[in-house]
Order: sequence, then C-alpha cells, then structure tokens
Amino acid sequence: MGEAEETAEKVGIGQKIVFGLMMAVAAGVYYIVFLNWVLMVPAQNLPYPYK
Amino acid sequence: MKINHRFSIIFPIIAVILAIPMAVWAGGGGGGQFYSAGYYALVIETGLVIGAIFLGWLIKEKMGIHIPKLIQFPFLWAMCYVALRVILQPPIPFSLLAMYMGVCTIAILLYCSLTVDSWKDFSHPIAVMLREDHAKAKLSRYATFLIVPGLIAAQTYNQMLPSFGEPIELRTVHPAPPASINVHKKLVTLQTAENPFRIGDDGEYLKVGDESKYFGQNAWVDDAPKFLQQVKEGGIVFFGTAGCFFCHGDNLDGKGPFSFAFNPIPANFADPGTISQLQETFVFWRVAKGGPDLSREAFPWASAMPPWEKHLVTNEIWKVIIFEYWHTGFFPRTWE
Amino acid sequence: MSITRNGKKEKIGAMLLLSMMAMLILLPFAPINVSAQEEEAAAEGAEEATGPEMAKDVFYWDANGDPWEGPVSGPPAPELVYPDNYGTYGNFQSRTLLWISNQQHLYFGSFVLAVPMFVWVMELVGVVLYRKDPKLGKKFDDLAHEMMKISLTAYSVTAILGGVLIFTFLALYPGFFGYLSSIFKPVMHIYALLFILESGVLYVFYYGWDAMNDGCGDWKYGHMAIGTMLNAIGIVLMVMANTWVAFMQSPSGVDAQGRFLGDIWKVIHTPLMVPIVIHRILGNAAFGGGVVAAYASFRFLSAKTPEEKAHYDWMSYIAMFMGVLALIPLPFAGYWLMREIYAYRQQMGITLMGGLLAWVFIMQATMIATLFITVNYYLMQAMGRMPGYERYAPAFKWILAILVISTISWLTPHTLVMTPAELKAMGGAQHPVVGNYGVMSAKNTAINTMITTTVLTFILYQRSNINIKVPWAWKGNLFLIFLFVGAEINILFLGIYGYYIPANVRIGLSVPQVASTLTCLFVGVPVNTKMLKGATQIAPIRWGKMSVRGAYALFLLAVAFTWTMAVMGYLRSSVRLHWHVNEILRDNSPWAFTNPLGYAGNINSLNVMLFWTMLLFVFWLSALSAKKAPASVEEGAGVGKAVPAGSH
Amino acid sequence: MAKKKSAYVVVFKVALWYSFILGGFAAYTNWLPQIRGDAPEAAEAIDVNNITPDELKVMGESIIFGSNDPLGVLAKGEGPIGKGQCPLCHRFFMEQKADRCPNLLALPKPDVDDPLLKLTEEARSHERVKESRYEEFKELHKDGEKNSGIVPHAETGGQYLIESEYCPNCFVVMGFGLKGTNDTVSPMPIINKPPILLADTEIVAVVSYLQTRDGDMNLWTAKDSWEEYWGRELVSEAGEEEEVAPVAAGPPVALGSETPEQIVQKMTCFACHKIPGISIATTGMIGPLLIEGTNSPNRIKSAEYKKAVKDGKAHATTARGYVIESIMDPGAFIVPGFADDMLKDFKHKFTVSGLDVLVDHLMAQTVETAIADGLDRLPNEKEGSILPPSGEAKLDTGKPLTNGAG
Repeated sequence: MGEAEETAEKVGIGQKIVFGLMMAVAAGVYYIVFLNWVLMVPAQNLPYPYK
Repeated sequence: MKINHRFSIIFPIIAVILAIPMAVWAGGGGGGQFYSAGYYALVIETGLVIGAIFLGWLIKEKMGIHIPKLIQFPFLWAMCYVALRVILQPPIPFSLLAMYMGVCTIAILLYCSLTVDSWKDFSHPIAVMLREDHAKAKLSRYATFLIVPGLIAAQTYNQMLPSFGEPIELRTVHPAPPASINVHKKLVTLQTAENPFRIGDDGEYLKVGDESKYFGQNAWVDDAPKFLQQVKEGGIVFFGTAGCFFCHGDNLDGKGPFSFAFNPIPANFADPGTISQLQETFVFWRVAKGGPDLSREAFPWASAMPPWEKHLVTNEIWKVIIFEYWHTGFFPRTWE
Repeated sequence: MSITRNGKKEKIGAMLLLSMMAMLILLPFAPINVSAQEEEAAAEGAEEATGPEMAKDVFYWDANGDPWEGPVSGPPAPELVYPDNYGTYGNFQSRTLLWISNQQHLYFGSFVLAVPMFVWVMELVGVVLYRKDPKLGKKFDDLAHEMMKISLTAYSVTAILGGVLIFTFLALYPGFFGYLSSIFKPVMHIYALLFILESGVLYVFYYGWDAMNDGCGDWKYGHMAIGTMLNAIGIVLMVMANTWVAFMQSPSGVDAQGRFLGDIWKVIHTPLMVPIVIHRILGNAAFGGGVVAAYASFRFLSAKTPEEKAHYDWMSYIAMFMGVLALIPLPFAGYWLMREIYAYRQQMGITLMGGLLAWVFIMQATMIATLFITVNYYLMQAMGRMPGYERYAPAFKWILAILVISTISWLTPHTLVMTPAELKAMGGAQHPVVGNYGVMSAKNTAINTMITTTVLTFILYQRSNINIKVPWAWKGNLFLIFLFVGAEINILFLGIYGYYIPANVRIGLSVPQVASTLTCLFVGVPVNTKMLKGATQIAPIRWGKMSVRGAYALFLLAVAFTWTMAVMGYLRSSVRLHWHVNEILRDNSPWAFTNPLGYAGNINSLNVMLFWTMLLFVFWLSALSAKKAPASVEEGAGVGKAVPAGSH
Repeated sequence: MAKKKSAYVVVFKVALWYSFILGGFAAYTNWLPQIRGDAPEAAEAIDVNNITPDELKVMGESIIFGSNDPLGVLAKGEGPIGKGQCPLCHRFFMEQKADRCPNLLALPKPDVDDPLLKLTEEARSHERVKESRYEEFKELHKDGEKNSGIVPHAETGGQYLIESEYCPNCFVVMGFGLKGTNDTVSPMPIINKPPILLADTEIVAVVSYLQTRDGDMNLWTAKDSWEEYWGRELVSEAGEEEEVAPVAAGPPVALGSETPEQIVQKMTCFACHKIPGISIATTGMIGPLLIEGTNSPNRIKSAEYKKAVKDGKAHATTARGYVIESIMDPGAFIVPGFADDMLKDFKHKFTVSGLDVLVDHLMAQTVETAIADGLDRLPNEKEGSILPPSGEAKLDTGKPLTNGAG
C-alpha cells in the first residue's frame, strides 16, 4: 500500500474502499464457498491417514 | 531512509486475531462457555499483551527512548517466563515449560539478530564489555565473570540438592474400555450401544452433531422438545438424585464443593479434553462402574468415582449423560 | 566456438535427439520382461508333462480377486540362524554398522543424484537468460559448472561407499543379501551396467562443458541433452535401488515362502514402490539444495575477495531457493506414502502413527518447525543486502512472533509428562488451555500458518529493494492483503471450527485448510512477481553483504535436511520391525529389536557428522582445483562487475 | 572490506556450529520418551512325538500369555501377553479387561442371560458348531473363505477351535464382527500367517490350553481334532532329531515311535487288563477286557455314561474320545462292575503320538480279535462272556447293553 503513493496517478480513498470491499467479497466467496464448502464435501470420504 | 510504519500495523492485527481464538479456547473450551472466569482472565491477558505492545511503541516512537536489544533480551525472556509460569493457570508441567522456554529463548535470540542494526544493538555492548580498556568496561567485565559462574554454580547446587518429589506416574486417564459391561443384569456392548434418549422431535435417533440446535435453549419450559425434556431429567439427576454437582461442580467444571478433597480431582466436563473426546458409551461405562472398574494402568484406586449403577437406574445414567453434553455444548465422539 | 545461431528447426532437432537419448536409457528394461516371459514360457514348455509348480502371490490379485499365481522360479526365503547366517565384528551391533554404511552411501548417492538436477535447471536458466543478457546467462552457467565440479568428487566417494556397503552386507548379513540378490539378480546387473554408463555420461558432461559451451547454440543444447541423459540414468539408478528397499518393506511378486514367481516386474513394482520413489526424489532435491547452499555458505565465509563473496552469496541463495521449492510438495508426498502404507498394512500404519514409533513424529515436527523458522530467518538476513528492506524490517518481529506461536502450538504434545503434584495442580491430565494445542485441529492450523507466513516473507524478500511502478499496484497490494488475511482467517476459522464438530466431520477440514495455504503460494507469489514488472530498484542487490548469521542459518538448514532424512530413514526401516523382508524373511539376529529413539538420535547425529566431515573434504578438494584454474576467478571478477556491489 | 581470516578459523567455527546443532538434536531425541521394540521370540519347535498333552497345554499357556503364571503377571499390573497376543482382545480371566473379542473365560459368567456366556470356551466350542449361524457361514464361504481359502467344515468343538485360528472369518460370533460387515468379517488376524505366525504345532498347543485349562485332561482332543480337520497327520516342525525330549525326567513315557506292545509293557496296562493282540496282556483281572472297537461305541451310549456326562464328570462324544478319556482321566467313567482303581497319572506319561498308537490299537480290537486270541470278558463285566458256545452273543453284542440299561 505504501508504494501506491509513488506511482504517477493518485488513487482516491473512496476508490480504495470500493475495491477493498470487492476484494473482501471475492475472498469471502473464494474461501468460504469454494474451499470450505465445495472441497470439504469430497474430503469427508478420504481414507487414512486423514482420519 | 523512509520507514513505513503503517505496514507493521497489520501484524499486531493478526496477533490479535490469533489471540481471540486462544481466549475462546481457554474460556472453557467451546460450547458457548463464554462466561467462565478463565475467559475474563484471558481477555485481560490479551489486553495486557496489546497494552505492552502499545507501551513499547510509545516508548520507542513517541518518546524516542531507545532500549538496547541487550536489555530487551532479559526483559522479554522474563515476560515469557512470567506469562507461561505465572499467568498461564493452572500451572503447566515442568517438561512442557522447559520446551516452551527453549523455543522462546531461541525466538528472542533470533529477534535480537533479525537485522544488521538490531544485532549490532545486541552484540555491541558485549563486544565493548569484552574488549575495551576503560574503567567502565573493565568493571562490567569483572562483574560478568563473577556473576555468570555464580549463576552456573547456583544452578548446579540446585540440581545436586536431593529432592523428595513424588515419582512420575504416567497414569492413563482414559484407559481402553471393555467391549461390554453388565449393568443391571443387562449386557451393554459399548461399541454398538446407543443412548436411548438421544431422540429428536420425530422420535428417531438423533445423529451426533444434530443436537446442536438444542444448545442454549431453555430445557425447563413445559413445552420443551422431547430432547430437552430428557436433558431436564438428566439435570435433575445431576443436581438432585445423584448429586453429581457436589464433585463435578455447578458448571460441570470439576470444581464442586467436595472436589478439593480428591486427588486426582474430579473430571472437568467443560474441558475439551474430557467428555468431548469420548464416546457416550465410554462415559456410560465410567458412570455406571466408577473407579473400581478401571483397569490397572489407570490405577483403580486413584479415582473416587462411585459405581453409580448401585444407586441409579440405567435410564438415569443415560439421561445424565445427555445433560452433560448439552450443558457443556460438546458432542460425544463417534465411532467413525 | 564459432557456431552461429540457428533457427527453430535445429532446436527441434536437438530436442528430438535429446528425447531419443532419454528413451535409449530405458532400453535395459525392455529385455528383462521379454526374457522373464521367455523363461516362463520355456519353463512351461519343459514342465508341461508334470506341470510347473504354481504358487500364489502375496500381494497381486488377478481379475477375479483371487491371488495371482505364477510359476515357482526361485528358492524360498531361507530360515536364517543367528551365528551361521550373520557376521559380526567383535561386540559391535552389526545392524548399526550396516546402518551407518547404508546412510553414508545414501547421503552421497542422494547428493550426486540431486546436484545434476540442479545443474540441469541452472544450465537451462543460463541458456534462456543468455539471449537477453549474456552476462547473467554466463553467471548461471558458471554456477552450474561449479556445482558439477563438487558433484564429480562426490561421485567417486559414492562409488567407494557403495563398495563399502556391499562388503558390509556380505560380511554381516550374507544370508539376507544372498536371498535378495537371488531375486534381484538381473536388476542388480543392470544396475551395475547403468552405473558404468552414468560414469561415462558424467565425465563427458563435465569435461565437455567448456568445449560445448557456445552460449545458447546447438552445442549447448547438445550438452544439455547429455545432462538430461545423466539425470535420467541417475533417476533410474535411484529407482532401482529403491525397489529393493520397497521390496523389503512391502514384498510382492513372491509367494508366502518367498519364492520368486517369475515376473520381475511384480517384484519391482511393489505396493509401496511408487510413493517411496516419488517421496525420495523430492527429498533428494531438497537435500541437494541444502548441501549446495551449505557449500556456498562455507565458501562465502572463507572468501578472500568481495567478488568471491558476492558470487557465493548469490549461489547460496539460489541453492536454498531450489531446496525449499522441493520441500514444499514433500509433505503431500509424505501423506500419500502414509496413505499407501495404511492401505497396504493397517498394522504398519498404526505402528508408525500411534504405536511404537509415534514419538519419532514429534521429532519430525521439531525438525519441520526448525526448517521453516530457519528459512524465514535466512530470508530476513538476506534482505540485509537489499537496500530498501528497512521499509519491511518492522514486520520481521511480527512474522517471527506468528512463527513462534505456531511452533509452540505445533510442538505441544498430546500426552504430557508430569509428576503427580503437577497433575494435581493442573486438575487433570489435560491442561484447560494448553491441552487445546495438543490436538490435530491446532496442529493443522499451526503448520498451515507457518507455510503461509513463509510465503509472505518470500514476497517481502522479492520486493524489498524495489519500487513498484505498475499502475495497478494499489489494487495488487489490496488483493494480496485480502488473499493473505483471508487465508489466515480461513485457516484459523477452520482450526477453531474443528473443536466444535464431531471427529468424523473434522477430518474433512484439513483439505480446505491446505488449499488456503496453497492459494497464497500459487496465487500470491505470481501476482507479486507480476507487480515487479517494470519496477525500479532503489539500489541493486549488494551481493556479498549478507550477514554471517544468514550463512550460519543455511548451515542449520542443511543439517536439518540431512538430519530429517536420517530420522525418517530410521522410521521407514524400523517399521519392518523384526523382518528383513516384511513377513517373508525374518531377522533372527540378536539385533532384530527396534532401537529406541534416543539411540537413533545419537547414531543419526554421528552419521550426519561423518557425512559433513567427508563432504568438507570434497569441498576442500574442489577448492584446490579451483586454485589451479585462474580462469574461473576471472569469471568471478566479471560477475562482480556485472553487479556493482563492491562500491557500497 | 572482507576481513582477512584464515579458512581454518572458518572451518573451526563451522565445525563448532555443526557439533552444537547435532548435539542439540541428539539431546532432544534422548529427552523424549524412549521405547524399545523387541522382536517376538522365534517359533518354538514342538515335537509332538515327545510331549505329553499336559506339557502341550503348558506350552500353549506360554504362547498365549508369555508366562506360565498369567495371574501373577496380572497381579503385578502388567498385561500377560505372549507371542500369540490373544489376551489383547480375548478375556481369559475376570481380572483382565480386554474383551474386544469373545471371552475365553475358564469359568462361566453365571449372572448373564446369554446362554453362551454360561459356558467355558471348551463347552462353548461344541455349541458353536451346532448354531444355525454356522450353517450360514458354511453357505457364505462355500467356495472357500477369501483370505485363507478354507471352507468351514468343523464338526466338533475341537475342530471349531482349530478352524477359528486358521480362518477367523469362517465363523464370527454375533456382535464381534468388524463394524459395518454385519458380523461376517472378524477383526482377528489369521494366526498361522504374519504378523502372529504360529506354527501348526503351536496352534495345537494353544487349543490344548483352551480345552484343558480347567485341568480336565479328558477334554483334550486338540491333536485329533487338528488331524480330523485337516485330514492329514500333524507333522512336528521341530525337524531336528537332536532336540532332546523335554520330558527326560520323571516316569517312563509312552512315545509315538514305540509299538503298542512296548507301550503296554511300559505303562503296565497288562497288570490289570487283557488286551487282544498284545502277547503279554492276557492275564489281567482287575480292569475290563479292552476290545474298544466293540466296547466304546456301546459304552458311550449307555445310560451310565450319559449319567456321568450329566454329572459333569465325563465328556466324550465319540468312541475314540471315550477311549482317550478313559486313559487320560480314568475317574471320569467307571465301567459298571468295576472300581475306580486305575492309576490317574497317565496323562503325564503319554506323549500325544504315543497315546495315538495305543488308542489306535485298542480301537482295532473287537470281539472277533478277542475270540481269535482266546480272551474273554471278566465275570463282572455285565455284557457277559463273548466266547462260544453261546453263539447268540456273537451276533448281537450290543443287546445285553441295552437290556442292562433298561
């Protein structure tokens, strides 16, 4: 984040918040929906030594 | 060189994130035991840690006082020791403490040598003490060469001093249960038996894990679901018929009024290492047969648990087990 | 060399040649199967009148689910008797002697197998870079050449140790060795022949280096083809040696009495052979990286000139990087091997994880914690040579704090050793706070956090002397923050959630946990690398300015690799318990017991010490020859010029 | 910039650092709990020709418990577990906790409803083969059980015990199968295969222990059951002739290598009995005439014998078993008209195969051989004389028995 100031164009804080929210939603969708929900279901049937 | 301090803010945040689960686990371990004394203690301790970090930041950045790493080293070490030896309650065994302090010592050494500057900070005073020839350095040199061997000598003396501690007994706390037990002339096969009162609203057997919907609900209302009615009856056994609470405590935390008379003390059901690690049938065996039926490796005489089959009927035992799991919010272990 | 650059056609030709050569080395396998079948057919023909004696395989099943039957083609496993079939040297434990000679041979063998892999990659990198930046390309090429030189001396040591090992076998375990060689005799011969072939290719590869070096021309590709062959032969050699070990652990292709059933492939392809081989190739690569890094660190410490220092600093970094790259998939290979062991014999799995050998895994946990902390520490030290790292330095202590908290959780045993007084004070065998860290949920969380943190350190390392210029930098940074924080929250959430659900559901949590970690690695690092495109350096990397502590950290890393290899080897070997060949050939010597962990630790330390002492000799030898070749010093000086480090 | 330091100093420092690390690792391993895994003892060579059933039982005991004083081991707080590892899952004593597998208690559990738990393992084994579930298992494994290739075909209790060692899946006691297999797959390993890997003779020893652990030697059928089950002779795996018979001291012992004549002489049977085919045994007047081919099938059906069974004294179910019982435990059943005079120590004096030789001979003797040798029953045998001129008796020797019983 610190480096951002050194780039040519300035980025407004509002823009950052909007993008941050987008990212937060994306992370939430990825981690919770994809990893935890989609992956966990087949993982229940893993054999030893996962048990 | 511009130093980016904002960057380092993320890490205290992560540290706090790490601290919260610690607090949750410690606060009676899961199951909504958020009101136990341990929870508050850990909240306070977490606050202390954050406060200490803040204090360090104030001293360094705001007041501009630089504390050399050589001073920080013993200070941090002592902090770790106090945290692990004094604040962390109940006290952990020495073997564990030694391991933790070993890790901490290495970690603090690494901390002191992380960057070129910090290593200089740490090692420069030592180099001065060893090398320089002015009076101050000489004095510290002599002091060091007296104190260090002195400490070693004291340690040696302590080691050699004969002590009269009890021998280490590796008592098995949860020994392997028998395959079957005979309660009230009925054979109960522990591997296959099911709690007859683990039934849902539909009257079917309630799968382990599904009872969570009843957690936190009031079992003492008249129109409570069937499961909660069993819980209530189990509670009546716990606090009335059998009086389990005298030893196992009102909060099922093993701190009942009689508990301090026993060694080992009564089991703490709120601890995630007890009933949540055991099958319901194992608990049934323990309640029904008590200490006398423990195997030799578990030292049958080292448990004051009475064989409750002599005082309770089978159904009461099953009900009180339902109650214990419901109250602590744990799930029994399942066979697969 | 005055060979001009060539077009694509020639490149394709070179690659074809290369793959053909690679195919060639597979040839020795072809006649084995054919001859085995011929023998089988001949045996059937000859014994048609009486019918060949058929016996049931101990492992393989046919399509109907019945044991596969093959013609008996070998003697049964002998019943070994102690003084007759075993040799001794005085009062020494024969087993320990064999252990030591085996381990030494294995160390050197792994080393000479791993180094050509590195050399190949380095050479390839050099060739690729040569187009854009001939100097940098040359630098990598020289690095590869130097590594090869170390390997050359080590190669002869490996051969000598192999001889010692065989003599030790013949002297101390003649009965066992006789049985094993009766089964593997064709393979053993091919092994010996391949070894000779390997030597030839190695010498051509090494001594042809300069002659075939034309930057990135045809000759260079030809040289790389030889390198490919060298690696292919090396891997085949290792696979062959591994099949013997795999056969000892999980025999197949023989009947219950140990009689060979005529199909050599079934003996080679034992139930555990593939996972063991994969696990060992990865382990070798990590180990090789560690050893080369230690070599470079040693040269770094004893360097006389800044140029030399810069060169070895750089070399140690590259080697460490390669080693860690191989380290990351290793746990997954380990899981797979473990799973196969459970599938093969559940009893064996239980002996490993919960029985006799369970404490070895505590030791392994310690070693893994050591490895990760050391890698992080080294990267932090290495950042000392990158001007601009000060921006990130305040983060180091927090990274360290996370690592230490994870380590403490990772190392907390489930069963505590304590006195009755301590038991009473604690109020039960489980500590209400610490007890939470002794279970699987906490351990998975800890190790995933440690790996994620290591990835983070690496990202910081990548950008420590860089000012990022891409216009979307702020987006990239936000993305990385959410990636890492999200991953960590998810890992923690799953870890905590594991306490609230029944054990059978909890098992499934480890998969999304690991997936979170891997996301950080495989998404975070590429995104960060992309961000570095077109960036300006605050100042070039000052190679050679790394702190001495960084070099010592690399030594620790290398020793930890070697030691982990030793302790896991002890584990793999011990799980056979009192069998030479599991359930086929019993160990009837007085040393059939399984040594306690402490004894194994002492022997492992002794082995590692021996190995490094010998390796020091090898290093010293290669340094000697370096003195005679001033050309390489000049090249080193050139490197120094390319990277203006001395001026600082 | 770089300080000029000798390479040796670097070597020394690095060596120091290495020693420190390695010492640390080694010290840590030594600090962790130490467990040494000892190899189980190698298979014990048992020569069935030179051993008495009693010794076989003792041997079985040590295979099961690793000691001949399992209760003493239990009292010390340890688990009495021998190379057979049976007590890991089976319960042999009330003091023991393990019962993952069916109990093998010597004493019945009287306070349990399950009728099978009211029996000892020896008695239970006879019940097992009669269970209808056993028939189901026969049907299930009619093509041979997968792991062992055995088709369940035990007919007697002894054979059942033998079978369950070689093929645990051939009959799985209700409630003791692997979870989810509906009690069709046993958690027990095949005993003659690794990891337990007992030799055939060792398995016979274990079964001997199970059958005779109450001290009732007359219940012992292990070797016969083994041979009946497998339809071949139990070959001693000792193989080595120099193996000294472990019964060197003590009274003379009947060996399998001897002829019936020698055994009868050694054991002094001739002092009391007349035995056809034995030249020295023609004058005995104290015991019955030993024509067991004729006598024993009738005796075992007799009302007196049934009474003895009911009283718990006698246990034989086959004619041959009756003969063995009469030698091993003479007091179990006294032939009407005789007194309990026979020596009681023959169970210590016969080797397994020696007993075989004698019993084989006795079972081959019938009325015809007795007549051929000119021997007759004693007057106090109620079957009466077999010699002519009363030709009727020759036709139906069984008649007087039933008459007598009525």
